[in-house]
Amino acid sequence: MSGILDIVYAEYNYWIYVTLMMIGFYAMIAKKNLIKKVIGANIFQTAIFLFYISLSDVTGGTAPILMGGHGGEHAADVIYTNPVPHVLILTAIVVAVSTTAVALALIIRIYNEYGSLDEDVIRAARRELQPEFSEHARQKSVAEVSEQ
Amino acid sequence: MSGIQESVIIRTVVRIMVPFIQLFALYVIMHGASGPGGGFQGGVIFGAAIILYAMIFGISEGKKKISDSFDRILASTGLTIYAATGLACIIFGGMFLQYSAVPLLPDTALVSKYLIDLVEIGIGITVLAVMISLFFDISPPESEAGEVEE
Amino acid sequence: MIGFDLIAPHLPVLTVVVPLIAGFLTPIIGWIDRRLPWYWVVLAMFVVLLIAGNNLVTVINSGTIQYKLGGWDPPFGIEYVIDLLNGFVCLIIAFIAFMVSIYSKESVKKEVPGKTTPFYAVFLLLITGLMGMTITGDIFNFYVFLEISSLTAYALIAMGDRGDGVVASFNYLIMGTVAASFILLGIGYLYAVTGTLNMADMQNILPGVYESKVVLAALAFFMVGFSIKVGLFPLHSWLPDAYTHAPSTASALIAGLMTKVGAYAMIRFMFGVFTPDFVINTTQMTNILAWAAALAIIVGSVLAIAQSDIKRMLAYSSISQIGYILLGVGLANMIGMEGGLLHLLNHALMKCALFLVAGAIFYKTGIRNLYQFKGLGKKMPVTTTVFLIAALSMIGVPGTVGFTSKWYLALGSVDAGQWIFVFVILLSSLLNIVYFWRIFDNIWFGHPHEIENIKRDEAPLTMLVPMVILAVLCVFFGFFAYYPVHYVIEPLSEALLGLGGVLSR
Amino acid sequence: MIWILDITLLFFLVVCAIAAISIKDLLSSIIILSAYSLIMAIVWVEMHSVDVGFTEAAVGAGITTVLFIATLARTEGRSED
Amino acid sequence: MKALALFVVVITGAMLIYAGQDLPAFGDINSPSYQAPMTQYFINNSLEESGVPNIVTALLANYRGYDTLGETAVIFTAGMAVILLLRRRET
Amino acid sequence: MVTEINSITPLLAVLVSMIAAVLILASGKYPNLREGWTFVAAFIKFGLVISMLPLILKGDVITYTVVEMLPDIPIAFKVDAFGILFAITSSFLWIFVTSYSIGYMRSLNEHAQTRYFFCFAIALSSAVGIAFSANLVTLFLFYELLTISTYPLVAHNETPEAISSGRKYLTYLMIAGVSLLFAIVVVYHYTGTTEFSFSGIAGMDAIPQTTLVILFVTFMIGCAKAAFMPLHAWLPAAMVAPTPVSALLHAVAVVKAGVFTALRVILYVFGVDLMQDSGIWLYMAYFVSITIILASIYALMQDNLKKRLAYSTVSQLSYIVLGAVLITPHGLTGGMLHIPYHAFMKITLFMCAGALIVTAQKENISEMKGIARQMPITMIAFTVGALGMIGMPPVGGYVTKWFLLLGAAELHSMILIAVLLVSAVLNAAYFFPVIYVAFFKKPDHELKYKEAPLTMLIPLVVTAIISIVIGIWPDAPGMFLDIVEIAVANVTGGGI
Repeated sequence: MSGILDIVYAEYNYWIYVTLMMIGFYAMIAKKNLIKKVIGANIFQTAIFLFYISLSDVTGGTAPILMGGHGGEHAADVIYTNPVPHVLILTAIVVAVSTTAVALALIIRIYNEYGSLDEDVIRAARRELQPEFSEHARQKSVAEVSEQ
Repeated sequence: MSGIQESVIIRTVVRIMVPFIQLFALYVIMHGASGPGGGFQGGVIFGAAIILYAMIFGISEGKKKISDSFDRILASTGLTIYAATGLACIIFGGMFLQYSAVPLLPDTALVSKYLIDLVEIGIGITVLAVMISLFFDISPPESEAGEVEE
Repeated sequence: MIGFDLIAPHLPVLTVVVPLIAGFLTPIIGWIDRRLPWYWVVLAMFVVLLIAGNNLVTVINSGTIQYKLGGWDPPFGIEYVIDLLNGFVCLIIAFIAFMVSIYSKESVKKEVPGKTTPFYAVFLLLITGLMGMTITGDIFNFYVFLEISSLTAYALIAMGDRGDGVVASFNYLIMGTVAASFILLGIGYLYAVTGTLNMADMQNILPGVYESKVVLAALAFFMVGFSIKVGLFPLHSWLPDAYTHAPSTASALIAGLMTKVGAYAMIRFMFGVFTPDFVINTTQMTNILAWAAALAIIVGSVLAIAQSDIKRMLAYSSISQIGYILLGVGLANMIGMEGGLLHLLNHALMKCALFLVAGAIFYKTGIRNLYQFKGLGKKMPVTTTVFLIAALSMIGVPGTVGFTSKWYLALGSVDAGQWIFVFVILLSSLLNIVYFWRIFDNIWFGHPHEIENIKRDEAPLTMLVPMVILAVLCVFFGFFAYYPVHYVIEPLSEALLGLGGVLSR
Repeated sequence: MIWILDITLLFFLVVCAIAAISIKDLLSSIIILSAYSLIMAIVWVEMHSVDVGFTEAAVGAGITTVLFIATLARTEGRSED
Repeated sequence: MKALALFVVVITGAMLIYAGQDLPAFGDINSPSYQAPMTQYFINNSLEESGVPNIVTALLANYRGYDTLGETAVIFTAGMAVILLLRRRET
Repeated sequence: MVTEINSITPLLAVLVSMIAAVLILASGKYPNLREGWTFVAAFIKFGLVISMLPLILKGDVITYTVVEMLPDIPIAFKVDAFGILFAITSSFLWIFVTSYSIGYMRSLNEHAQTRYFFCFAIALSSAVGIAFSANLVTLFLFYELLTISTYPLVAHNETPEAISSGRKYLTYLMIAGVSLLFAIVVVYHYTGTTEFSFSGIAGMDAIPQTTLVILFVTFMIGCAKAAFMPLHAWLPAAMVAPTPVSALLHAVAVVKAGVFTALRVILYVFGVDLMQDSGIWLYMAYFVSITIILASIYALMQDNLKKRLAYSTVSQLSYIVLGAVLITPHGLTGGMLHIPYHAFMKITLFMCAGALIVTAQKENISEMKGIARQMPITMIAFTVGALGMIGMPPVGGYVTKWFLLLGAAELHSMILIAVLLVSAVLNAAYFFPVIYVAFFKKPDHELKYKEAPLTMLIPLVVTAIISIVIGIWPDAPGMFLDIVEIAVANVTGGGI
């Protein structure tokens, strides 16, 4: 292969994760729709995971599961990929899904309150609902809840 | 979803599938020590099985299998297993989560293997409980369930 | 005391594990009886307070405590390292959390009706997260606990004002996710060049790879991430809404602690992962931080003046106060650092007291508009007196904690030759007077005829006690600042700046 | 590893990511996100991190998608951007 | 807003690319993270010390077991948070 | 050699009125008990202060470190001759003003009396605290406390006017506080200490000249309580407060705290030598001269009696500072001596003005025609005070003027001598009309007032008598002149 391809080969994962991160980040900031923001967050986070996993891979390596099962001798010539980032990312994936779940729960609540998922619409609705600050709405809500 | 829920074939398939998925999930949890998988993945799959069941037979049916309070206690239990393992290590004079301190067997590696399994089970229980609870909470109440497919 | 001897070496981990276990047992406790969780939380927080206090005393007496989780030597396992810095911050967390937990009884019952059990579970988990972030010596473990604290904070904030609380929480979630992801990325970068996750180990390896661009990028990502977390000025947009619309208990907790721990983390990463020389001289990061902080101080104060909702005003005031802490750190000289660190404690006390007062007033009257506070001085004399003391402390009146840190910060700025920062600090205390004094006027100097027929109607005792304790401490540490400064902050500043003394090991 | 496969998968990742954030129909968007997760899982398995790939397949493509769809069922399916 | 977002994203991207120049090459066996004592220790000792052949599991549940406890706590937290947010009243 | 004696008395002297404040708050529902506490505290306080006097007259100082607030920064008291001069003045006058306040507040049936007495007690603590402070930080502590505790007194009426005056008061004094803090920080930065010293803080002379001048200016802005001319506006505004407040706080405690601080800074921080070497004294002397003259002219233009007295205060305060910056022993004596002398005379005047408000509801001079016939005692006391202000023997004022003139003469400064003489003329010009109107003009219609209640009348008569006594016999043993001489000897290196 030519030299250029070597360079691309050597680094391509990094360029991809940078691209994915930028896509996700952009969606988080610029998209008005709340679900789109959460989708963006997911892409953003998985991009970082991709970075970690890229870091762990070793050319010619194999999955970090020792050959021969329990008690077996593992062959000295086998190269294992780096297990540490895998562990970190396992944890991070869990964190990501937890965040997503909370975000979705918040979205449902927001939709119940304002009937929209669009940031601008919500902002307008809030402004209309509470011209000065939220006292009014809050008192109302406390009153309603205590009625229940 | 109403269409799917009424389909006899799907209902039957799911009814048969769910136990097998659950079995597979248990396998994944227990197999985590020697192959890919572990408490987390297994828990998710187990949870997914019940979620699948609930999707097809309705959430109230699902809740009959696992009620809210049971679910919540299940979630606590899993973590308690984990933390109790850690505390047990302290009681036996080790550091927190120092499995080798537990004088269960002479072979410390084996002790840690079993305790790892125990811990994985704990993780699995919590994860499955939380996954189910997440789904039950986030999915629409029974009356509007039909809108999913639209 | 055989039992204590058994437990004593494990206190570092118990600092985190006790609230954690208490947290996930709360659903079971609440299932037994719905009134129990409050007692459970107070008990747990009290235990944590004792443990944290013991930790700090041990650190002061016999140096850094290391705790190897799972018995694995660092860097292979996770390690807890308690030095003066996080021992100090842990004690602040434990104390404020204990106070807020006592306070929460009535407030939660009213503001989060029917959901007290999960609320308290999340409350405990928040403390777990903050404690874990503070105490850990492992950079990835830090991230895990950061996420615990963030998720719990989102949930708590969303329990506040109906729609606003949820929207505020969602905005915080998006910002918080960006911050956490940046931090995660920074951790990955550092791991990529050092191959370790242990902070102390990393600090040893990093100087060899400082010329790598990766390290610089990691520092940048950390700083941006933590700046979002603490609400440093240009990245503060989530903070006012979140503080304003959270339930009173959560506001007090989050305002008192979340940003402190964020600031702690910033200090820890700058001086405990990177080396002082690198952040101060090579990259000038502290200098940038100082200027950003100075900007935050002014902008926060000015915006606070424009608010009519007391909690929102306090939120903007927090933005400004965070500036104080980071300004002190950014000055990167001994006295400035002392001021910044002292302000960690001081601001936690003052701001927590103020938010508790705002909560108590809201609990009793349902009012948050500070122009409607007329006559409150007669209605709720104790509450408003606490407010007076805490607010005077924010202004920096001598004899209160606010003065001591202001003194150090001003002196540190002069020492650094940055006269403009002195003016910033002094100007900000004038601005503080402006926005607090109009509240005083409303509370005590309403028109006589309006306040004739007001009956005394104080907040319940569980609310008053923590507020009064905090106010008393505001004054106590105003006069006895010598003790924290002498035992903790002076040696700590020396160690952080690499001027002698040891931070960890 | 087979780098042609790698690059193809990574290319699809980017395509899916862009599609997921730009499609106006949220359900499609979520399904594409699910596909994205699945591809990501494959990429990871292909990079010898089977555990992570497994988890991502179960979580990213599984639970996350279910939660997203459940959310959609309680809110609305269209997006303005 | 879009322009600002694009600006922020581009800045971030520039930072990432800047850092990318010095990152170890993909698959490089000599990368610092692979050659670090930690990684080598895990590959060599995990079986004897933990009794499980899957190094990832050994790490997850043993060496970094505390992280995993935290991770489980995160999950639990998410569950509690969603209950807090969406459930109407206590069951 | 000055002996330092360690004693807790200064702390007790400060604390006694704080404790009284708490008791006042607790017994708010029982007016007699509440005011009883005030009286008891006032007497105890005066007793405590006086009990320290013999030691001071021997030339010793009394020290007490309360707590080390920060490393190297203690909250500490040091009682020296100059400090006790101010402390005696304020604590002694508190007794009279308490009595006067009771009469005044009850006659007018004022609201929020508990708050009033509470704040009054705190303010007195602060004044004595300022007097006894051993270092700048302690002084700053009480300085700020004084500002805060007097705000409710100024805004007492709670009318929009009162509140806005209160705001003005606060704005000036808080900016002053910030400025003072800045100056203290700079001093600490250069010298590593803030403790007062008889010859100025060591190390001050190492500060570059420009910085030194800026520092001095900042300090003087910090002493805005002394109402130097561009920073005086708060004082006439604060006259909206009840008269006892004006009397005690704005003739004695607050403004005297300002000049006291100014003198402390000039003499005990900068020191006589540094003032002379740097040449700052001369500019400061001219600067305060302007205030003396201008404020007198302003006073001429006021019709409201309290405002006229306020401007008179502005002018008189600058005498004190002028005396201090003259640096010569005579000048210093005159300046320091003017602190108690002016206090006695001015408080007499204010109390008379208050009596007029209570009984005749008259605030403006033009309305006071012939009022002396109805209220002869009050107006005679007023005349005594006014004569003192003008500097006519036998009332006390002439003593200080004499010393000041001597000081100016020693410096051969014709300008300053002229200033003092012109200002005496101006003083006469704005006080004689009041006396004239009250005694010799015929009232427009028949007046039916009586004298003010006894609780008000006695204090003003007593202070008037004291004003005369200190004029006739200024060098009585243990009296103010004795104390001042020790203080002057201390700072000029005369040491005892």
